[in-house]
Amino acid sequence: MQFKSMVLSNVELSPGYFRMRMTAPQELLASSPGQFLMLRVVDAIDPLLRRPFGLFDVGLFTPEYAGCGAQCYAEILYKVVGKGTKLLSSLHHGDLVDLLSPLGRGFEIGPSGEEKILVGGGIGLAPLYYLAKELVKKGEKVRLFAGGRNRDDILCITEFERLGVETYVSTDDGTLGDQGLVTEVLERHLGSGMRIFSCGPTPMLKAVALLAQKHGVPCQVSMEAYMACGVGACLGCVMKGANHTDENPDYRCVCKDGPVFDSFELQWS
Amino acid sequence: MQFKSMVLSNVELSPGYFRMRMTAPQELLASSPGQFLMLRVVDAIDPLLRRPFGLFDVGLFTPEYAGCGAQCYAEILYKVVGKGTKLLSSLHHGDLVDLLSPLGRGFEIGPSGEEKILVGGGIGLAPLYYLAKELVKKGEKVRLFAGGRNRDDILCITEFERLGVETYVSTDDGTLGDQGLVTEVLERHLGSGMRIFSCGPTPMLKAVALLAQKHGVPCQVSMEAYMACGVGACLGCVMKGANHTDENPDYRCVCKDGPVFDSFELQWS
Amino acid sequence: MQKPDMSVEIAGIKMRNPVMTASGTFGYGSEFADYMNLESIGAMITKGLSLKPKAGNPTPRIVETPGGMLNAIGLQNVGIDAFISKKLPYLQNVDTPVIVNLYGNTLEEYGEVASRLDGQQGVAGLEVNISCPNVKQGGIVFGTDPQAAQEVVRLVRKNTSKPVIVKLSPNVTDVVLMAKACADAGADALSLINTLTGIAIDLDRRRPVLANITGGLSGPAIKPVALRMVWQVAKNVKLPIIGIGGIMNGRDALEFILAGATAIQVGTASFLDPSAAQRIAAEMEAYLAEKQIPSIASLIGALEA
Amino acid sequence: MQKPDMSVEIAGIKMRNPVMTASGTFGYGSEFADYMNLESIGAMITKGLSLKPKAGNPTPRIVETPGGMLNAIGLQNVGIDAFISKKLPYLQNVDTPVIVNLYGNTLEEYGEVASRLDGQQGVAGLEVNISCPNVKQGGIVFGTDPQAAQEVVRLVRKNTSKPVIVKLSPNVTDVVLMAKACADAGADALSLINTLTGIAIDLDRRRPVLANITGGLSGPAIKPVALRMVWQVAKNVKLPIIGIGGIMNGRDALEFILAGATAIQVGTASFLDPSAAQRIAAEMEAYLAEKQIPSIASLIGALEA
Ligand SMILES: Cc1cc2nc3c(=O)[nH]c(=O)nc-3n(C[C@H](O)[C@H](O)[C@H](O)COP(=O)(O)OP(=O)(O)OC[C@H]3O[C@@H](n4cnc5c(N)ncnc54)[C@H](O)[C@@H]3O)c2cc1C
Ligand SMILES: Cc1cc2nc3c(=O)[nH]c(=O)nc-3n(C[C@H](O)[C@H](O)[C@H](O)COP(=O)(O)OP(=O)(O)OC[C@H]3O[C@@H](n4cnc5c(N)ncnc54)[C@H](O)[C@@H]3O)c2cc1C
Ligand SMILES: Cc1cc2nc3c(=O)[nH]c(=O)nc-3n(C[C@H](O)[C@H](O)[C@H](O)COP(=O)(O)O)c2cc1C
Ligand SMILES: Cc1cc2nc3c(=O)[nH]c(=O)nc-3n(C[C@H](O)[C@H](O)[C@H](O)COP(=O)(O)O)c2cc1C
Ligand code: FES
Ligand code: FES
Repeated sequence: MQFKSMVLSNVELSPGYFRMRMTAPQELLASSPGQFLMLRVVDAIDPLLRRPFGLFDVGLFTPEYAGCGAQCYAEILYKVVGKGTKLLSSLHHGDLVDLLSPLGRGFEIGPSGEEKILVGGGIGLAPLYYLAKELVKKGEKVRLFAGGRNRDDILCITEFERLGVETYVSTDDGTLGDQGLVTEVLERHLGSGMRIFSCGPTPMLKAVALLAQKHGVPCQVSMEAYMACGVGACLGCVMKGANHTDENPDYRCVCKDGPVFDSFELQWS
Repeated sequence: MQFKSMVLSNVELSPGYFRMRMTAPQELLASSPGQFLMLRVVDAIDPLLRRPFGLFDVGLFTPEYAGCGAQCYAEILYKVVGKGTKLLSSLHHGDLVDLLSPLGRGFEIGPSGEEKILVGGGIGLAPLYYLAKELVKKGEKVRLFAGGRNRDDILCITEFERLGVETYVSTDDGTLGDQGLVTEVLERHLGSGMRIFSCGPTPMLKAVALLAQKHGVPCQVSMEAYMACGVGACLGCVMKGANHTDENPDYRCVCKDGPVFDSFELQWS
Repeated sequence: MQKPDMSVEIAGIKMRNPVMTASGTFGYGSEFADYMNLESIGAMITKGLSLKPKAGNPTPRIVETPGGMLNAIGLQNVGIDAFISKKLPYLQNVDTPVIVNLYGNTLEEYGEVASRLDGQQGVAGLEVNISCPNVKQGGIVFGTDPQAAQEVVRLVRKNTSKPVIVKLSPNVTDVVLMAKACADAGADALSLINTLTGIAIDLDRRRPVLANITGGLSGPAIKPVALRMVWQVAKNVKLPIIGIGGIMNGRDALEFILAGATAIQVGTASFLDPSAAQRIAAEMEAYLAEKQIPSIASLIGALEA
Repeated sequence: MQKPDMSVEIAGIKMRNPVMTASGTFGYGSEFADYMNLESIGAMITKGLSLKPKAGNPTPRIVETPGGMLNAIGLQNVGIDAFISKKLPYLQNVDTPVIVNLYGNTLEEYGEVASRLDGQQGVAGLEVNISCPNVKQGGIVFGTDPQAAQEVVRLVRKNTSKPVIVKLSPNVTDVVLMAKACADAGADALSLINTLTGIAIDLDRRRPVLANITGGLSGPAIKPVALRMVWQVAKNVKLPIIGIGGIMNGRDALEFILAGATAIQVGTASFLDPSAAQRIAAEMEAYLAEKQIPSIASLIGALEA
């Protein structure tokens, strides 16, 4: 669905990381965690293309917000890396942006009773908060493994804990939580009866996928790719499926078949 | 001179007409009425080129402004006609713009004692306010003939009157002042011992130039042309000089030889 | 006043308005059904089709550039069999003409794809993409050589009873020469322009951004070049022209009509706004209504130059 | 660490850094003296010079386009006599190499302008603009025909002892073919690209915006095409290359260096920022310093592709 939404807040949580809340139509409540939006920062040609962001949170306003017209909000958590996100970070309450959402295929929550293991690397944490909220609503046991280069890359841990999620933080330089890679911490806790939901840099996702395979734990990964259309039309965002060969091409659109894939759906080489 | 300046105010005076005040370096006090600035609205490629605007006013801050760092301000009066001016109209106090100014050749005030006749068509009024201020400072007798399509095109008359300028307003539809063209009103008052300073649409300037010639009154006109560089380098803004022929080309740069010309310097055909 | 008449006809294909979707930017139509009314536009052109399924290029395949984008999709497509069995049925139920964009890796393939499509219900016409390399002849691009282009057009013409639209490449010294060659070879209409070849560089990694190194430049950046070529061809060739290149809104589209185009295609704009094609058709009509211009036909080639 | 070595040399012209000003966008240098230090850049290239003074085109001559601009100045210039008497003396006192961009309306004129400049003090080299029509031969553009281009280059070569840089047109099917032709004819270096031909249309007035109808497209919009052509020529021709097209900042400039350019030219950017050339030189040096790259020479053609 395409809609205009009004920026309500746009706050810098840690250097270069922002959390933005926007109004959204009721229908967005039907979205599922792992789905994303495509945002048009300015109605101009620079930057030209929309920018994709995962849904960090979607919900109904608490009464005190009721003033602003819409009853529903959407949030994104983003890192300033280039032209578009820099411009995005300059938006104020009241500015309008054009959105496409919900897009793509989200996480499959799986049978209840399992332990739901969320693994986020840096900004990869974004879609996991929406997921955690839904899982907790369903009464699932949820654990979060959050990794980053240093303390500034670790975001919103309190928000997760407020949901009752057990959190494990690690940083490469040890400035917050354990020192080391998130996958090292993860491995210590992996066991049967678990299901992994993971988002972050591709090398991390690959490592997580291998770990999961090794311990026989089902694992979903949320991928990133350069996107133009976001609706499966331009074929710009493809990734090789597990059985892809040049004779029998099996390309998957991250925007439509993903961004969430079962780890074994993809070719990790 | 190239400098960054901070927007102090940007007010809509009548539908589509704005008056914007910006900080400016002390040196701009050395500018003369009729000179202009080139403004870069955004540090992006859309819009790409700078936009030229006449200096509407330049001055020292009255004490109450002293807070804002600079001691000097510059003002422009502009009409929203396209992409650049639309964007300009959205700027707020505190926004920064990049300026080149003072540019070009301004008005020559001429010997004192004459009656100084200012003729402005629509937004062409802009550079005449700065001129009126300087003339009044010198104790000259100043009259303003301001014309426009309708009442909304007539701006800042009170400001001129506050300077002690005698004003004559005319509109095509008679919604303000006399009904008719500014040149009709002007002709009724033209006589010897006068000097005309004129700015507005080219057809009006041509009519004024002819009137002036007819009554033997010296006349300066401030011209407009599409500009890229503003410094005489690109040769994009040229106009044919009075003696221009293709064999003996005599092109004048509006940005450097103008924007103000003696009416007889130009080819009016 | 009454509604302006926006209908146009190209090589017998009747369209309710001059707005078509550009090949490769509108998938197979269904991708945009949630965002716009597919029956509000003049025609749909599908993703470049080849005889066999085509894997396309490795990734990254796209990158943004100033006022435009580069793409090197590599003509990935499902191939003619899957197109006919999986994609065409959906399109047959949409009341809007469907034009199939096709290409070949060899001269022969062009002919085969054309004949395979000839019998097909719901294929209103063919758009022949000649902006691709001939793998048999050291990769010289059909669309940059008049002879090669003529051979392609003649062969396609021989293998179909459907209207043949030839899509020209802008990467040539003399687009009029290419246009005339295609006209002489039996093209019913010409569409232009395809993308300009460019590259983007990742400075820090010291590599091209695109895995394919070069890509095709599209978007607003190329509009002045596209307008120029449409204008040149319209002045020198009698065939109806479909204008393409950087069209973002109704005013852009009408500029192409003035330059001599009978219809236009919306490409990159559909990525910025998935309802762009419908919006542009509406904006064009609104302009005519406002200016009290009774029919779009009166604007075709109406540029005073 | 110590300052990176930014100096480069092209056909014997020693420059303190690779930044040159593009012809027609920097006047005769003096216009920018108030805004930047003319002795902070590698070289200055002056406005296209012809034998006689040239009136140029009627107005409007320029118009903004998406991410770029069109110009149809019509090569207005003061002519060789006035250049030597009025413009050159000022430039002789600036400690920065001056390269004179020249053109002819006929083959012969190229030779005459070149020989008139040959003796001149303070002219470090010639840049030959072949992107203009031959009035004697029905206006075919020298720069789009290998033979015509070769004749021009040979004649200029014969008439000067100064380095000869040939500036290539991008409006060709095969820029490498043109580059080779110019190399064989005796060019010492190649600069590319000149502007892409385009038009802009005033919809409401139903006229071209430019009095000349067509104009040359410059600015960020053309950068991907320019990078592609520089890369193609660098791979196939041994001459030093000067990269031009949409360079707005130091990163853009370094992309051209990676693609194979030994130096670059700043054109349209000088309109947006009259100190662009100086700023870009500084940004390039800062990048090398930050990445601890000792010399710019090590980046020339360092693209991994
Ligand atoms: C499905 C999906 C979900 C995402 N969710 C988030 C999120 O929740 N928070 C967040 O901060 N970022 C997220 N990203 C990454 C985000 O889209 C990019 O950081 C952003 O597009 C960068 O734009 P820019 O203009 O600032 O950077 P630039 O480098 O200037 O962008 C240039 C071009 O490259 C593209 N691009 C650059 N980096 C990426 C990237 N990592 N992935 C995809 N395209 C890229 C841009 O979209 C643009 O087209 C997500 C990406 C995808 C594909
Ligand atoms: C010396 C000079 C002084 C001026 N002073 C004023 C002033 O005080 N107040 C004011 O409102 N306007 C003034 N103008 C006109 C003003 O520059 C244009 O209205 C403005 O550039 C339009 O920009 P845009 O992006 O809104 O319009 P667009 O039409 O989107 O602009 C497209 C391009 O055309 C150029 N352009 C469009 N109209 C004009 C025009 N009338 N003159 C020159 N270039 C134009 C723009 O600069 C831009 O390059 C002056 C022009 C000149 C040459
Ligand atoms: C992602 C993408 C894929 C494209 N695929 C094709 C194709 O398969 N066949 C074709 O003839 N043109 C293809 N094109 C070119 C477009 O149809 C169109 O000619 C070009 O993009 C210029 O129009 P625009 O500026 O409106 O995008 C493609 C363009 C893009 C951006
Ligand atoms: C206003 C203008 C005038 C130009 N005049 C000349 C010229 O006289 N001779 C020439 O060889 N190139 C001329 N050019 C082309 C530029 O030198 C340069 O090749 C082109 O603008 C691309 O670079 P850019 O994108 O950085 O502007 C001119 C360009 C512009 C914008
Ligand atoms: S972004 Fe276009 S297909 Fe995925
Ligand atoms: S605007 Fe460039 S010469 Fe006047």
